[in-house]
Amino acid sequence: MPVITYREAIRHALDEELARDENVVVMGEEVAQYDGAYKVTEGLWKKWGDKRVVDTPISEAGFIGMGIGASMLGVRPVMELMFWSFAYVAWDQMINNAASVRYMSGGKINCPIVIRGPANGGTNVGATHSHTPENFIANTPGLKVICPVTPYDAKGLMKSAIRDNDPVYVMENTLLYGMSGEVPEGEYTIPLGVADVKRTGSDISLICHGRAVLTCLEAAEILAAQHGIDCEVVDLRSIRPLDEETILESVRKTHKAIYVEENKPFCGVGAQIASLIQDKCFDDLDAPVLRISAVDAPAIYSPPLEKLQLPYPDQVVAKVLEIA
Amino acid sequence: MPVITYREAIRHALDEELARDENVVVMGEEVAQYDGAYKVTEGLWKKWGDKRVVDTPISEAGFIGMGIGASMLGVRPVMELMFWSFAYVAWDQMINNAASVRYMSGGKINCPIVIRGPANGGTNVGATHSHTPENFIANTPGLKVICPVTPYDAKGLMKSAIRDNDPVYVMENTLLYGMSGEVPEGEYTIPLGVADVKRTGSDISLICHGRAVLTCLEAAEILAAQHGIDCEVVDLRSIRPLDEETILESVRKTHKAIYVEENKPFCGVGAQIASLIQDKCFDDLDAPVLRISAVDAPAIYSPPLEKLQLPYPDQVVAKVLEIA
Amino acid sequence: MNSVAEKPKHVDPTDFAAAAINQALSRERKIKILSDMVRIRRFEEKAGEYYKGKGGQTFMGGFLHRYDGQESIAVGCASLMGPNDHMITAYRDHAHALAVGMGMNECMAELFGRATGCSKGKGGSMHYFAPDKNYWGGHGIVGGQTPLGAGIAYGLKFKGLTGSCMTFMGDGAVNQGAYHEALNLAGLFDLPVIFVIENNGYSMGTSQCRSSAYKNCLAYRADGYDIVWDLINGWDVYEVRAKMQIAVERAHKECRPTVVEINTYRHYGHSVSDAKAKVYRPEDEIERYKQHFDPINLWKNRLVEESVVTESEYETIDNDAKAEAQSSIEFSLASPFPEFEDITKDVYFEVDEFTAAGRTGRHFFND
Amino acid sequence: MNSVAEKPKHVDPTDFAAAAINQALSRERKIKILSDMVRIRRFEEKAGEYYKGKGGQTFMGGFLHRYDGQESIAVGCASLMGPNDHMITAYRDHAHALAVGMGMNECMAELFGRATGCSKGKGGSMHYFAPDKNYWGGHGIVGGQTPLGAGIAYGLKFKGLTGSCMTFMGDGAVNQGAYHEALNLAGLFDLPVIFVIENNGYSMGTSQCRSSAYKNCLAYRADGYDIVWDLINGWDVYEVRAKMQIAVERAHKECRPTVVEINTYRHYGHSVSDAKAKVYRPEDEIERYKQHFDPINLWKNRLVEESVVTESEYETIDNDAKAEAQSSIEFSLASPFPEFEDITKDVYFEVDEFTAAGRTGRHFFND
Ligand SMILES: Cc1ncc(C[n+]2csc(CCOP(=O)(O)OP(=O)(O)O)c2C)c(N)n1
Ligand SMILES: Cc1ncc(C[n+]2csc(CCOP(=O)(O)OP(=O)(O)O)c2C)c(N)n1
Ligand SMILES: [Mg+2]
Ligand SMILES: [Mg+2]
Repeated sequence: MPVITYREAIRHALDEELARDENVVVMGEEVAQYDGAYKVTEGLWKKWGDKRVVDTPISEAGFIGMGIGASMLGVRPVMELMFWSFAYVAWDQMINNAASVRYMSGGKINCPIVIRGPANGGTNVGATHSHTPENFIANTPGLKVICPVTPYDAKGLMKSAIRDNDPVYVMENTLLYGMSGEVPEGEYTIPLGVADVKRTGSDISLICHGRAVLTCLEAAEILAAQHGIDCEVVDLRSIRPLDEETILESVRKTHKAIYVEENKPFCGVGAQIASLIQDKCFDDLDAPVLRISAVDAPAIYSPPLEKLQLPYPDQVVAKVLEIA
Repeated sequence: MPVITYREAIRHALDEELARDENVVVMGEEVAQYDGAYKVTEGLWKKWGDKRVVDTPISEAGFIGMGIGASMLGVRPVMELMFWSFAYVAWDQMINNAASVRYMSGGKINCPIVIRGPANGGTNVGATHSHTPENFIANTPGLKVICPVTPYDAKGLMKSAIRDNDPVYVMENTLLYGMSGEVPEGEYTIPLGVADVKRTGSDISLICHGRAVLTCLEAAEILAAQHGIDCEVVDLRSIRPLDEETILESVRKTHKAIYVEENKPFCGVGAQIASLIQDKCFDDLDAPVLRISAVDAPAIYSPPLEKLQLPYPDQVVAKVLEIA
Repeated sequence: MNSVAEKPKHVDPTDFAAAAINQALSRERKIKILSDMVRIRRFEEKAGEYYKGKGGQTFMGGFLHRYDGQESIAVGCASLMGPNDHMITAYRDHAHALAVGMGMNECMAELFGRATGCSKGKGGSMHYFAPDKNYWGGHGIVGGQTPLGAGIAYGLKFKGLTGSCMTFMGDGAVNQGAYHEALNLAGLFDLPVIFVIENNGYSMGTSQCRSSAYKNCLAYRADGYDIVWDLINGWDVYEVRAKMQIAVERAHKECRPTVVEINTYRHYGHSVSDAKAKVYRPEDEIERYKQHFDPINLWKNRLVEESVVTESEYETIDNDAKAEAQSSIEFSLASPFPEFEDITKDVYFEVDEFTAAGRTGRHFFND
Repeated sequence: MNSVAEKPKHVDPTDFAAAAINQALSRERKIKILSDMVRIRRFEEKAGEYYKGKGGQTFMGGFLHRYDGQESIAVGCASLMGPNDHMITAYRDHAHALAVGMGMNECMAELFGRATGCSKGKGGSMHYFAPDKNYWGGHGIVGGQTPLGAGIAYGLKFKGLTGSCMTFMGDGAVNQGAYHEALNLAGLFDLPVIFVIENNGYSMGTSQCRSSAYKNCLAYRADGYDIVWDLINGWDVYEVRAKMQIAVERAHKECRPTVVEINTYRHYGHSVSDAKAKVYRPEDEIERYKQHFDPINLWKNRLVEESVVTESEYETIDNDAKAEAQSSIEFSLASPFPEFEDITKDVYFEVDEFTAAGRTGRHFFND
């Protein structure tokens, strides 16, 4: 299978969907002539031209609202946020208009929009540029949110997101853009709402999403090699819709679970999953569901410190050893 | 003790703090000449004049940002959002600027701002006007958020909020404004971060915040009268800072807990508290922590239906009977 | 600063009735404009009556923002719409709905929260929609609909259609950031959008001069974006049509935006629960507008002068409108409420349609 | 539409050196302006050098937005500041910091993420602050600082102080809704704020004409809010000072806002990682600006002409600046990083100060 980067995988998804459906339009700051701030859209403007790949001013509320309006008419905009952190200037459009227009119209209007871009800490860009609002979005009925971690997942999920007739918000990660992985040549999609067991194991379930999946996989290797502990790593991939069954099945097998994520702890995704597990697997659990999140403070700039602010493998190892 | 409404209690808090500190300024849409859309600020403009009670245009990002800027210079703005739902047009100012400026300046700048207004469903104003973002706010380090339910709590917490040197976001409730309760004459404050056991009981802990506290108290009466079940009702009052000890103490006594809130379920406050309890009281629990939230959809308009969308006493009763 | 009463009113010496678009109006269409305005007035009155409740019973919740006094705008604008001309507005949205052809029954039933309402009882007063009639709502967040309007215009252009999107807002809405961003996008991308500021002088209890810093008028801000703007007296249907038609043509022929500001006045409070409607506005101001600038009166008188209708024909129109409004009440009262299960319908297309995507993973988190 | 090279440059026949504010400049202050500009240039160069890393070692993370070419603006503006005049800007904030008197050591150490940095290593390049020097940052969200600037002006007025807040932004930032809202508030509330658009022709890779719909210039949008505006050639310190002084006086004497647009050019890319800086801008455009419109050269030549400095004195100034920059590197390298425990400090005042409020309830949710 060809090995390509996460960035390329997303680009291929966009390119293929641009080809498949003439209503798809890729839009955002610097996505066209500049080829994308993170080069995800490189070459697309050259190939598809002004109509299909569109540069916007720095007006997130305006252009995302515009995309929502256009989507109501059947256009299928795939909007890039240069950083997901900039969503907050467009928050009303994203939370109210995109999420509610179908409901408030009694189902008369759809909003098939995709909003995508990087959402992550770890690049020393400070507090205002390091938000990961997947928990806010998943709290909002009407929205869907996915956080792919491998090139394979990114491409397959992105294509499903673009074909979905509801608003789907896709959280990528600048630290993953350069990472490589196997991606098949031909057409494939991955449905939203299906978790992926990235490593099977029998002793404990490490449940996670986004880049924390890689952290967990590394920790699992250390635990296997040094402690003989066999971890199962469950990557949610999609936060809403959620693959509850895969989570519960894993916990019923291992009887122990830790949620690992790069979001802040209070009301993070881990809170929801811990709440779910203790409810649905109460009698299966040998220990409380533990959680690892980013250290609870705005993202620090200082590079060596920010490394410690986000979950890292040894931290996961230590946490596992507390209960395994 | 005098009996006054929740609305009056807040007004008294504002009035007393306007008198106490000449840097306090009350600001928002229609707060001055119109006396407040919900009459919370009635009479304050007449008493305090143009400088201390200020009407703004419909520019939430602008005037809240302006308030944040002024607060950095030592002004103590108490900003009214006509509805908390309108926070989303000002979300960047509220989440990035207010929450991060102290951190990003290494502690050089404070932001002693209060943002207050009603945050609730139940008044048939539809999906875009019924948001309760206390979970989003509590997720954000640097912010504090409180949800008082009685006139007594509202006044005492509001005064503490205004004196606090960090940004404090206060969620009121239009359905509570007209409710009455005892409030002492003289000066008092209630510290943030202290929960209140609104009813002591031994069989199960109903943990809750906001108007759901009243729902739980009603349910507790029914359960006592009809089922001989003795509920403890723990009102968080303050979501962040959080009074963890009072929650855990209650659960260690009753061994059962249900979280009740009017927020949407996914990553709601209840998720965080359930996660906390199962972690810290794992061996004390006789049953999973259960949760009741709003029915998971945008707020419906239809009045009889919206009643059913929010937690109501019989629903709490039924849930208690599942595990008690 | 000026009080609203003193704000400059654009007085144009032209007789707008002479404009080609008005000359082309048939007798029937003139009467249709009249009867649509009357229907809106009677609908609002009836809604107001039932909003208050009857015999201790209440029928509606939430807000009710009445349009009385502004009818010439929604109806005048709608009368210009061709197959690819669209409309979107804020929460004061009943008039636009009726003007584009939505029925009183579905509109009234929505207020009553019934399953037969235009939004199945889910949207309420602020959220009427009829995409089949090019009507995109009904939006509650002030200014939030303006980028959507630009987006509908974008969609038209993207699909190669010759059309426009009339995007309505109030005088208070111009101070929302979203409107400014939409203006820039409209100017930059050459979008066939028409921003219509329905300037009734007040945003809730705040007069124009207490909420906006401006020069000339609110529409003039468009000049900074190199967008053509105009000022319209809303009392005169002929003027509304004549000047709006220029904007529609600009959208169709040049694919360029326009901002128009239409002076108007609301007879009642901001919403039905606006207790201070007669406090922040002097009573004689309200009376003056009702007596001299009621667009229905003015249009009726004009049509009587033109011998298009007689007073007694007008009576019939009015009676029909009242009867229609009353019958929409009966329709509403006889209609069922949504079921409990309906609360979680119409959230996700894929779930409602039971597609593969809708059946994969958990979408709702009750329990 | 115009490319940036063709955009209208305001040419004023007046000799701005003749303005009273410039006539009043002492020799020392003229030299201080020169040396401040040079210090900024050398600081940015040194930072750029270490940003790339040395011998496989990296020293910084995040972004680095260099100011080379725009120095006359920050320094010219800062040279007008009295005790109650304040500054706030976006992420391209090193120059303003040095211009108001922050030290190179604390600024450089911040880039190195050290505890001795001006924000203790917590803010990084985009987030310098010095409230004691009336400098309020350093803000990363485009346009997000503009309401804050209005708020600082509001605070000055509230406290009865005669002052101003110079609120800087780029040409791309004018399309953020927050700026529009801040403009309206400034006009409506008579705030002593000066919005300074540093127009370097590009927002990242997008030229002014591809991001903004405008007429005349970007500052002209202020007219719609009845706010006075002006256009300034940024290459000339005398012009910057002369025209900005008018705005400062307007703030002080009339308590009214101003919008000024200052034409300028950045020599390097948007940030150090802007690989396309020479693709979206023609190389000869860059060269032309470097050769003919470098504000340091122009000012130096002017001062040589005026016999205020000699070439060799300039050399000394330059060498001093280089030495200062180099020594700030050494300071930074010798400085400690923050401790792990520092991550959760400076979040809440009440917790840091260990007040009663800070000791009540749980504030952090690690574990
Ligand atoms: C963002 C936001 N802020 C505040 C409100 C509350 N609100 C609803 S309507 C209104 C006044 C709007 O006035 P205007 O735009 O003039 O329209 P009109 O009501 O006169 O038609 C306000 C403040 C809101 N819905 N949305
Ligand atoms: C709301 C928001 N959107 C996008 C960005 C990413 N971004 C940072 S700087 C920039 C360009 C700004 O250009 P301009 O305002 O002209 O300032 P300059 O960089 O030229 O000084 C962009 C798009 C951001 N920081 N904030
Ligand atoms: Mg109005
Ligand atoms: Mg620029």
